Amino acid sequence: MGFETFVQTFANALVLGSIYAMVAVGLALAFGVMQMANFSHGELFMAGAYVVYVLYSLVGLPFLVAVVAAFPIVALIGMLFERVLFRPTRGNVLSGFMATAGAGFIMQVLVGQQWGVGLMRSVVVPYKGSAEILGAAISWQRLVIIPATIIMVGGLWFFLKKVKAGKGLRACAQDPEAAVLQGISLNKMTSLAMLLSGGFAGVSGALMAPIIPVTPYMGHVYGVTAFIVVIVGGMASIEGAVLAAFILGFIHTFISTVYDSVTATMVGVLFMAIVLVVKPTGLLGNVKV
Amino acid sequence: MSKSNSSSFIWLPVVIVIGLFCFAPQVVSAYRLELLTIFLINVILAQSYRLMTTTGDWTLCHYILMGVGAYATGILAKKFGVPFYAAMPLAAVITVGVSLILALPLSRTIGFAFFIASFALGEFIRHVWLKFHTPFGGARGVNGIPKLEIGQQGDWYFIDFWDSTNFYFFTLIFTVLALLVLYRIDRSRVGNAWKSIYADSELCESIGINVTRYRVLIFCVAGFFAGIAGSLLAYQVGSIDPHNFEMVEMVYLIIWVVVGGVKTYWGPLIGVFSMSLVFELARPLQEWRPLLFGLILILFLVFMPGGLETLLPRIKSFFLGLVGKKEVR
Amino acid sequence: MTLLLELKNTAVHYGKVEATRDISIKVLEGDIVTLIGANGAGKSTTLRMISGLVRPSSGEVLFEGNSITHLPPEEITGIGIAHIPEGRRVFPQMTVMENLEMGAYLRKDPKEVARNIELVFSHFKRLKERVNQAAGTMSGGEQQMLAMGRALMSSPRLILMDEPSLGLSPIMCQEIARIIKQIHAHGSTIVLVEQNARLALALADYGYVLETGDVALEGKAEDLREDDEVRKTYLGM
Amino acid sequence: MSFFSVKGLSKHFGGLVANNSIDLDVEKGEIRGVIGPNGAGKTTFFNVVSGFYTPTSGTVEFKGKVISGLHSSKIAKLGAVRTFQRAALFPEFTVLENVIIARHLNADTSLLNAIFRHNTKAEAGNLARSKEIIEFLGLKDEQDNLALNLSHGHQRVLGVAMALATEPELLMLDEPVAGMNSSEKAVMVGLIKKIRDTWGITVLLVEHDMKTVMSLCDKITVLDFGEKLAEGLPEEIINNDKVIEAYLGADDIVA
Repeated sequence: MGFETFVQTFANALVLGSIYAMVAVGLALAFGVMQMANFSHGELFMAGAYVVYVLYSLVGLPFLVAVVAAFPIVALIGMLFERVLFRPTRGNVLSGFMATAGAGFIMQVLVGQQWGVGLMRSVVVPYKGSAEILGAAISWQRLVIIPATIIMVGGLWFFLKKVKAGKGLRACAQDPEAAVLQGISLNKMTSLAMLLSGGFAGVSGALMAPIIPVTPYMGHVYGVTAFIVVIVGGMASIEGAVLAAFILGFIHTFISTVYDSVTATMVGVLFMAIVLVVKPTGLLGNVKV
Repeated sequence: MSKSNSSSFIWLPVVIVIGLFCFAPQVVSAYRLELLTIFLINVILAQSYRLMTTTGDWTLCHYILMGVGAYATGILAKKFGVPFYAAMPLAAVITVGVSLILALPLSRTIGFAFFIASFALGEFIRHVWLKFHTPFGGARGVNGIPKLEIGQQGDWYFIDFWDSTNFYFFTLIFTVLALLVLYRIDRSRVGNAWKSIYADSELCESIGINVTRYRVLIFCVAGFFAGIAGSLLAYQVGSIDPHNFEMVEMVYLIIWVVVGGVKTYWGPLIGVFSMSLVFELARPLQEWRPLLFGLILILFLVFMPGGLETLLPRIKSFFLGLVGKKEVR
Repeated sequence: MTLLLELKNTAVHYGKVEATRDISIKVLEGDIVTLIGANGAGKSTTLRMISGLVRPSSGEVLFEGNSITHLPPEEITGIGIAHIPEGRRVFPQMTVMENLEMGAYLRKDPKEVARNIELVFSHFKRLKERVNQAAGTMSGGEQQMLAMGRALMSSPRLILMDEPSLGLSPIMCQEIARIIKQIHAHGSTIVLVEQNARLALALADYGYVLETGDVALEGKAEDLREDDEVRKTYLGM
Repeated sequence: MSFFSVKGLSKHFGGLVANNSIDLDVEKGEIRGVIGPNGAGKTTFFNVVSGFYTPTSGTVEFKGKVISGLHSSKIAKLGAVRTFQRAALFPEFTVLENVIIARHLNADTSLLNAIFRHNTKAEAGNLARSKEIIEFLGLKDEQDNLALNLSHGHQRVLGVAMALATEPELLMLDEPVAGMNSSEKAVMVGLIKKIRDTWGITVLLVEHDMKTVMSLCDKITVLDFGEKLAEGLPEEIINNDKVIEAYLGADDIVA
């Protein structure tokens, strides 16, 4: 691998790690607060991409507006998941998980029927051209993901550490019953967690829409990867998810570059299996689930 | 478990159902008969999955294990010319081997992590099929798997399984046998040990049941039957590729057992039967069909979490009423 | 004195298992009332029912004469009942300050909250020294103090304390007992659940002895202290 | 060499020392009680000796064999079995089925047997023995009831029945009378004595209830703050100043 290729790959790994982080923190957050495991997290990602497709490609709004709009729109879907699927099955992680699998089916069909199933809805790249860093060319469209992630994940960190509602979320994650005894409403917090979870998935899908083919099934790979990320990081740990996201981002990018993407996925899974054997609670997790 | 009365009550409908299945080729079209064969294979798959869930370990790679059996059969039969009576047991043994390898890391996890890890490891296997063209054929899979035959043309005992009726009966025999064995296991001491692990694994340890060993064992036993199902599938469809064993298929398997229920032996049978029926009836819906199934899954999880089998006691007392018997317990 | 809390023939079931059968309790404003009894007598269940964590299968809970039987726990906290759960249950990965802030979750006025924090620090000097320490890294006694301080942050009318002495050294028990008295002197009404009957009866004005889900005995704390049956069974003499 | 012997046993959780170099020897046929105030480390001690936790240091020996660090299923196989403080049972099986399941160690558990059931003679023996144990413990009337429908007292007795079904030489009881009313307590005390007297099974119990321990145990070990405070006959323990202080030390708390 030449130096340029290395820099290129390194930057791509940072970009992929950022996207993984953005997708996975939402999953970890929802799981941490009330053990809500969203099988169709990937479909929320897909929904975000379609928000961009509709608002930017079809309606013609600016790309940035479409990306920002993806947050509330997909967050709303997340809240709907919480209300309709997770709340009735509370106390049974697997039931909620399987119910969201059903919801994924529904979303895929609805999107497919509305905008077509087989077509690859490519979104025209809004930020054309590329930046030259250490001799390697990296497209702006990808590069922009890194600051976006810093803003989003940083914002989440600030919210959880400094804002009252965010602290309430952490309290629920650490001890839901004690949180309730302080007057924190569990229903509101689970709703909030799924709102954030959906919003983050939506924005990441929106940012990826110009880069990858937009189809009703595009979320699957990202949903699966997000799950591997949170297992490696430690199911409910947000810091763990960010760490694991970058580890897997680097594994996937470098192995894809040197070998191929199938091998990269296999090595990623193998890495997860090794982590489970060595530390079943994940890298930064302390709860056994 | 109450004895004599209810068990004789159970066996009568079972005999009737088997009788109906034997009679089926007389009345249905060849196309329908092939669907029925697939249905029988699905019955084995669903029932072995139900066994898996008795310890509470809902895997997400059961469909992949079926694929392992199918691939093993396909490769043995096509590339090595192994006859079915060797290829089928070998395929089952290979599936057990793979199950064992998967069970080792998986038995270190419980609950949700188990669920997801099983899925990821299943995907790993699927990627192995995709990646290695020898012997798995990559994305195109294994095609032209020879149909099985008994004897050769001209032998008096020659049976040609290109004939769909013959293969149907071949599958039927395996299905009945598999169901019988799974029923025996379910009612056995080992079966009860598995259910006990689900109820209270600490208590099991304290009375001398090695929980880890038994969790690995159940994975292997369930894998065995998934392997048999895969083997039958390979012979039935004649060609397999990684897309036959995608996540979607696993979700359908889950829908069967959720709709039917897993607490009793009969739940998955009810589930796979009713959902196969709905699947066929919903054919006109075309691409909207997954939406219907997603809805069914959600409705059952939210409104009837025990599945259709929770209606069983009511149906049972209705039939007992018909024959004039009082419920024992 | 006015009647602050009343339980009328309450029973709680966990599934089919009966946790409490028929419990009637009265708590007067300004009193310390204790519930004592062995493991599994239904003491914790009774507290959990008052704060809404479990629902009674029959009977009624009245707070200042109004039924709170069917209110959700967060609203019960809102009307002035604070529950310090068994095993303290502080938020382990949050700092002492954050834990206290959580105690004031429902309060809107930051000035009031700041004043309240000062009040808590005046009761618990040790907490002030550790404002930025993660609660999970503190000793059992300190966590108990934090749990008490957190409960005080909502300026409750009634404080429910579940086994505050659990797992604490005798010296720490004395410290906790002293603080309970101090909080009481500040005007709080307290329901105290204890296995340490001696400690509980020394602190309380009135006591209820629970046995397998029923009130076996009740009376003024000093009378219970002298009662032979109580002495034999719960004081180990 | 003692029948059951704990040597220098310590258990730490992170920085917390739950047990600190505890020594304990139990002779065959003895009923030994381990007591201590709340938080004295009894439960930790119990979980370590029964194989649910691995000790940080020290050993547990049973019949001359080191059992610490073994799986508790393995310890059960060697003849030392524990019960639980909670009502641990298989709720959706009947009482009889619960006890039969607990005869796992005395049964043919091969898969072939599961499928073909050729070994019915042994299972008949297990059934007979299970019924015997149930009758011995006075649960005969409940035999065909689902375990979840039993009263708390009966559920705890069922726990003991399941432990006995493994044919142990050492029975370890975790707070056997917790949550019981006085008549249930009396029944349990009688049963434990009867188990020892009839079958010669050694009993090690951890208990909170003083009255029960005093009337039941041959010898008592007192733990306090994770360490062994005292050991002796019940009458010695009840008059031991250190013990009184540990239990009642908070006497003039509210001075």
